[in-house]
Amino acid sequence: MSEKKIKNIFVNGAISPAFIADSIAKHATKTAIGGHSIFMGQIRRDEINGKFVAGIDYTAYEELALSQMDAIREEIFLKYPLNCMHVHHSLGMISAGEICLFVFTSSAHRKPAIEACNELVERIKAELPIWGKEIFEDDTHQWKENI
Amino acid sequence: MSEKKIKNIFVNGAISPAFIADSIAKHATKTAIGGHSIFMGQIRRDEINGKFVAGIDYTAYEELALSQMDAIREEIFLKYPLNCMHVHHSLGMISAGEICLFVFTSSAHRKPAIEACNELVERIKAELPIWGKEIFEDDTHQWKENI
Amino acid sequence: MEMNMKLEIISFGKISEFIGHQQVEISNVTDTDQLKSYLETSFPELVGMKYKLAVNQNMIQSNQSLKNEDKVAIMPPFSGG
Amino acid sequence: MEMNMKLEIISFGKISEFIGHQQVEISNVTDTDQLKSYLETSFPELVGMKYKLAVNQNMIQSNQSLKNEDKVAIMPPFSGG
Repeated sequence: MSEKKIKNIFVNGAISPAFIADSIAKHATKTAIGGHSIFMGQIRRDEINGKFVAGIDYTAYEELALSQMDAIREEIFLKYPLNCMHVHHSLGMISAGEICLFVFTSSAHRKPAIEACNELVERIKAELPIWGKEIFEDDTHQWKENI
Repeated sequence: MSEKKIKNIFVNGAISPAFIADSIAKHATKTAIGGHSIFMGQIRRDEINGKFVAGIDYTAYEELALSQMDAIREEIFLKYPLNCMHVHHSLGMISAGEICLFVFTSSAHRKPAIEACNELVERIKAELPIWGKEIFEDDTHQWKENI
Repeated sequence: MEMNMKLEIISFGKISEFIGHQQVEISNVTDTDQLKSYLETSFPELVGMKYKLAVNQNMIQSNQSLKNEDKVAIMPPFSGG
Repeated sequence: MEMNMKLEIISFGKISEFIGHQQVEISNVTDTDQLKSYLETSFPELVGMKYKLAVNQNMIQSNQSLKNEDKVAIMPPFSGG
């Protein structure tokens, strides 16, 4: 059996633009790459019944989420000729306007990066055991549901 | 008639990760946004007949490209419910590993941002009068063609 | 013959607001369908909710037998991303 | 009757390697199809190449008449992005 290290996609708190810039900059030495596709999820200050969302508090079944993500990663690498794939998801309280999801794919030509990125976002939302609790500005809450 | 300022998409030289981070950070106050989609084109160090590409020297028919881009921008804003759209393209010599195209779209929900970003990339490549001269490491060159 | 089984129960999302992390010792439960009935009797808030189980970190798609010391997660619909 | 027309010619990409920015004064050319023939005679490298014209910053899709002082761009296939 191969020894496999499961990658941790979780970060505590919001994903900063500086972190994203650093991740992009690291690819400058990978000169076989011709196209990068990025998706970022940002917390909306939605108004629901007259109350505004202050942020979302994310929790996850971390061990299961990481093994699910590992299987998804393998399937995506088999399906698309990618050079790189990076996924980061926030845990804890993320305020409106902050970034909670960062998906980053790279390939020699643009199409595989774009298609893999889209598929990853769909699968992350549908298949990873992560839950978002919308915290309103008056400290009440409701649980988010992906539809 | 409305007074319209045509946006300049052209930047001299490569697009830096710091510029991209700054562009992302500026959206933190736009709390109606839920999803951002980014495409970045990066110069490949392709090997062609035993010679390696050192970089691509971009030129454009700038006035025409900007008016074409302006029309594309209007069409995309009519077609998709976007909050933001940003396009930047390099001119001049861009070295292998550097970023020459940055397309950035944002919307309340993910799908419009993703679809608009993809459509923008296709249209930029097909419709904007921009030319890339591939410069090899031995200073010879060949003109790139989008296929 | 009465069968006794010890299970560890964990829960997430809105279900964690009424089912806490706990060890249960139950009888006459040998598979996940029976466990669901047991849970819905013990925690009536579950009735009518959509939820999935994972046993020892494997998502359960159809009925599956349980064994002593299994760790069962009760999960409402996911909302990551 | 002979018609004389002054045109400004600009070119891009690989075409700029053999057609420089220039003013031309030509006769018996009144539309873009005739201009293409004139260009392909003057610059035989153009023959067999794919290229498009723009007149006064408008892309030309089908034959169009020309007038004195028009600015014509000769453009090989685009390769931005």
